[in-house]
Amino acid sequence: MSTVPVAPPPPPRTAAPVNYLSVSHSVRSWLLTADHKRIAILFLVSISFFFVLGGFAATLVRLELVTPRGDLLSDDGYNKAFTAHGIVMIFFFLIPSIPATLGNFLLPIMIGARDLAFPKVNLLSWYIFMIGGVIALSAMFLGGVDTGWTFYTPYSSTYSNQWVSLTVIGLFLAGFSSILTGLNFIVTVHTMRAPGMTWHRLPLFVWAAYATSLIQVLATPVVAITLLLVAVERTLRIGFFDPALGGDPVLFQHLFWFYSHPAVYIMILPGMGVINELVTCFSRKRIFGYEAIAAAHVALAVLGFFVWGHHMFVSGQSIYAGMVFSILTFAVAIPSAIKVFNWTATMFRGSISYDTPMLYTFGFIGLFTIGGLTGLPLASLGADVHFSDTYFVVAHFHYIMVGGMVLAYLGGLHFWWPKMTGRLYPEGWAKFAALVVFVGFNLTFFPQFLLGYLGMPRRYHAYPEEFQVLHVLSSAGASILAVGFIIPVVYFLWSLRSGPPAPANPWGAKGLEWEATASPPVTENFADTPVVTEPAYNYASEREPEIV
Amino acid sequence: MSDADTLSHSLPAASAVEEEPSHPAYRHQFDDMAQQFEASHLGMWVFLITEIMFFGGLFGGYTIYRSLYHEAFADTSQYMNIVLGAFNTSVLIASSLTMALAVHAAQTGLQKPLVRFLLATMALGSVFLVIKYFEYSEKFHHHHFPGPNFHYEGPWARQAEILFSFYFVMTGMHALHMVVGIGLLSYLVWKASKRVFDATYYTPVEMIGLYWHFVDIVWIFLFPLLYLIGPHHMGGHS
Amino acid sequence: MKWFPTVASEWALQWEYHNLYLHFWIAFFTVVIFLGVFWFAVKYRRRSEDEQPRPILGSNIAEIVWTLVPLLIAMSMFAWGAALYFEYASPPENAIEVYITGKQWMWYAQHPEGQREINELHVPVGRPIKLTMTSEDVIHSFFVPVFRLKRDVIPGRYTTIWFTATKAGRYHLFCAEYCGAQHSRMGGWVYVMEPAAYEEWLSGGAAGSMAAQGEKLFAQFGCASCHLSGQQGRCPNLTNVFGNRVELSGGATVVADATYIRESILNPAAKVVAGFQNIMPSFQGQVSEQNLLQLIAFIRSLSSAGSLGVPAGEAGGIGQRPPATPARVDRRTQGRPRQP
Amino acid sequence: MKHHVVPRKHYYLVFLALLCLTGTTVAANFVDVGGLNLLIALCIAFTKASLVVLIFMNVRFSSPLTKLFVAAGLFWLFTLILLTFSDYVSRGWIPTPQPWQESPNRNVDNPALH
Repeated sequence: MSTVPVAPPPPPRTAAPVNYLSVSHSVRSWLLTADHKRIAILFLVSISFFFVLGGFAATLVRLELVTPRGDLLSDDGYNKAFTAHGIVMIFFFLIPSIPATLGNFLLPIMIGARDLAFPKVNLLSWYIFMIGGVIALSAMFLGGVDTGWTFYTPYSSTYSNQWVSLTVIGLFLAGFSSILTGLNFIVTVHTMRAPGMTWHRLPLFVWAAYATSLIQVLATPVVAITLLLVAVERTLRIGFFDPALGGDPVLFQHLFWFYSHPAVYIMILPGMGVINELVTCFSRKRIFGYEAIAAAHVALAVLGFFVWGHHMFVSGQSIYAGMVFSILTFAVAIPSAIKVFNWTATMFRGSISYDTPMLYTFGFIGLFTIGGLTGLPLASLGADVHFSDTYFVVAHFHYIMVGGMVLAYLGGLHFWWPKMTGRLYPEGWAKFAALVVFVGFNLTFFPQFLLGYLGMPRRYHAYPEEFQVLHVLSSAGASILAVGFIIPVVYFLWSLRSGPPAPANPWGAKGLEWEATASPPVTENFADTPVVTEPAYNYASEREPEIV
Repeated sequence: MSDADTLSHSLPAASAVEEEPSHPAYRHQFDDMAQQFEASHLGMWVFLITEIMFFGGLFGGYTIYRSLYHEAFADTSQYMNIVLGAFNTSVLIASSLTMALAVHAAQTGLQKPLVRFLLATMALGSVFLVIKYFEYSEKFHHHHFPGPNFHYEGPWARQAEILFSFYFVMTGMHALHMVVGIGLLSYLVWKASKRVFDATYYTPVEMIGLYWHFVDIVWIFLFPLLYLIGPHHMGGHS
Repeated sequence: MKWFPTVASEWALQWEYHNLYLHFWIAFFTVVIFLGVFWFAVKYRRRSEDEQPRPILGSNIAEIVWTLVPLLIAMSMFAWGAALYFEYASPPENAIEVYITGKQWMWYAQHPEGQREINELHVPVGRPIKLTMTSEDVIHSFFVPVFRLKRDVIPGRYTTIWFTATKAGRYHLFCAEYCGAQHSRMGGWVYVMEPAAYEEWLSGGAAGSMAAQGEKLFAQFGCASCHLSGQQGRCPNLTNVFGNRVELSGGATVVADATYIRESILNPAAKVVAGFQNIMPSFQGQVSEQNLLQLIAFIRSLSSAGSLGVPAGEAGGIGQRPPATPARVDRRTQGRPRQP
Repeated sequence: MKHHVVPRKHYYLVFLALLCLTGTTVAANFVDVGGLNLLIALCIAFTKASLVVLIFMNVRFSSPLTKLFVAAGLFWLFTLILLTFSDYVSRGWIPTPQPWQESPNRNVDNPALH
């Protein structure tokens, strides 16, 4: 990195008395807003609602699994519960979580723009998301879906007699919401950066959001049409995937995973973006290896497209195709490894504080490391034969999705909460909650690795008794985890009313959102368009940087 | 090189920055009209890429089944009406031409030709849909619509049904895009008749033009892939 | 509570070694990262509010090292895993064949000698067993944890899996692919028996070999009247067809394997033998997957006698050895044999 | 505005070329050249599509960024089709996937096969 600061950062603007929250209070002004910050809040409220719903379904699943006999729910009820958990958490929480909330709020501010390129499209994205959500939920309340979130044919297309088509239409719409958000981000990053905000000065959160958007735009349409074909097959009895009608059920898996594997990166990449911001701020250090991390974000997005077949090693896929997918999957592990090493190295000789967001960062690095590494046995053709479709898989992706993504989301939410609301949260409670989440999470999901190794298949309503001890541990952990999620809800709500007012930059952080605008920001983000003169994360800017 | 000329040509656009933000179409989040146009242009292309992938899933499935059931598909495609298909291809190509000419008229600020070319495009698009309707009804009449009533004489009934499934879903999706396109064009006609577009601002014409050409391209692939599988024999089944 | 699942097949042992290797590296890198984070967090904790640590931009050497070293390790994992998988996908020639049919929510097993089981599978210790599997309805997955083996069971296709059990006992059999309401009840037991006990079990209560059952069906469905009449009139004679090349009308050839026979029963018009008109009705919906397997076993028994030097009495039974170099048949390219 | 105005003549020429290519692809379909038919049809379709993209859609005179996005879209489409297709093409190569599979015995004179 050759860019050396040439001028001190622009002086903070004086806080305008009217900010994006206080500019108007009517419900109408919220529902018709085109302000990216307000839309971010709309998304935040919506996905929190979906998170609660998905969490409720998870609670049912974990309660059921306390006993091996399957006596709390009927088998059908259990299947609907885990399907609801998967669909709601993936399509209505994880995929929109960071991009549509933190991304929507921060991306324009971070690059020095007044708004996203297409504010009305952004609002449309929220409405489509909500309509999709309402349709999917109504399917669940009308009777539910029992296909699992993967909708494997021919079960989903022929045999299931539940509300598959309605759910699929809901997901189809939610997919378009995701596409519109991604489209907006790509165009905004390309065309609306402030003067001096070169690609080499972009905060890495923006790089991550950009990489995520590429996946959203390129992969989501494929799952949209695939799910549509399932609905058409169900409705008209047309054969696309049903072997009784001449179709090939494995083709569905190809098309489905063409989206749903990259979708994993839609979920985790923005989390990685958040960690970049947190680890620098609370180590008070420039990020270690900016270019390497930026490249790793994009590499993950691109390579992530070529590995979908690793979900199909035992599904009758050709072993030669399996080998190609396996070697590419091992290759995709490398960009993730690079990032973890760089984050750790960023802490080296830093000045590390233990504020709540940093606690979540520690948690993220550790749990993402475990989650990522346990992906290796699933990438290995041989080892996957035993592990696929067992609790090992369940544990692995929850380490990525909850241990990684949700922790990053919570860390980011705490970090930017003062910016978004203009209020501080109670630090002591927040630290306690972070600890509870970490403990509860590990107690929930670590036993599931062992269960998978012992051969417990996933999506089992009743199970052999020898697995009970580990299931009880897991359910106990889940209850602790639930407490860990409830505490922040309580103190965040308290903070909205009674939290102490936040200064513009409570953390002493770098970045336009902290240095060039108030907390909360004004409607068009900046009084004047900021001019960027220094690289990202220019902490300790008066000291000469070194290259190890 | 003419490319380089064009690009360097575009730079003086900055001189217009001072006055343009007062243009009625200007949106507050942009610095100037040039940036606004660039964003719309890129946004449209990104949208078209999602459309490519949307149809891509169908083309992917089609490719697999065509390779699995090659002979059956070749046999079934005898039932596709190649004359109507070829005629419709020409109609769509003509509509692309009129669309390109409409954009040209907008770029050069010619108001009346703009409206006329837009209307011509709409008319050609409607002709396409009408012919498509006749093709569909012929297929319904012969029980070639997949589903419980499907009937196919010949050894490959089940495989034929798959081809007809792809035929109906792919051309149906395409026709849906045409209908949306005609709706967008009527919006353009309404705006153009109010003389909203001129040489400095014609973004919607250009964007909808891109969309229309994209729909044309989809058909350019659908025609050979659905109608021209395997060598046709004069006076085939239909 | 057991912490380590039983190792009950040769492949399971191989799998354990491979898994140990993978988990060694998992543990290694986890410890490295955890120690690194912990150590830095303690050592470089903020001691005063105005600390301004000197910026470090990065290190190309470090980036190269922590790109290449994990890449090499990952490639070693890939190579081992792929080698293991190749073994998993290549059944030995002298394997005992058992036929599995999955159905919501049951497993049916048929032994060539005629024994049939539901949700149970009896196999001997020390002999390679090859399972040929298909499904009546949705996708299932045949999973025996103690063998570390799993393979999806797909409607409309045959998939195979094989193992050599090493330890007698009774082990769980699971369905690992979600298949509907009673997915979790779709399981049973695999009984691994000492050879003597297995022979005893095998000889008890069989209703004729699979091929014999197939022969009955062959008569029952009226196939025999046309296909075995000896004259080459309306239908191809099925003697010595199985395993041989068949010329189709249209010029292509196909090797008459189980998939081809199955297709010809369900969709007779799809691949018609050269010189014949298709006059056979489709048996789609009239014949179950299990019956199909029996019919195929019968047609196979018509073929191997004599041509491969196998005693006629053993046709379709145990010990029928496929030739040393089985042909690699690519169904999609219509039967051109491929050499590996 | 930064925009290259293409002379109208170009549009008419492209239109004529597209019509000719449509005629060619239909005509080519009546000539049986085996597997080449598909190749010819696809080549013509790609030529037509390229003409539309480059001239009608003005990509020839668009920014490198637009060109990059167009290329990316095509690249991902091919990835989807090729990698999926690779599975189907190579499925039959598995060493011994078929049950009861035996090598064709060429020495046996089988009346049913001749």
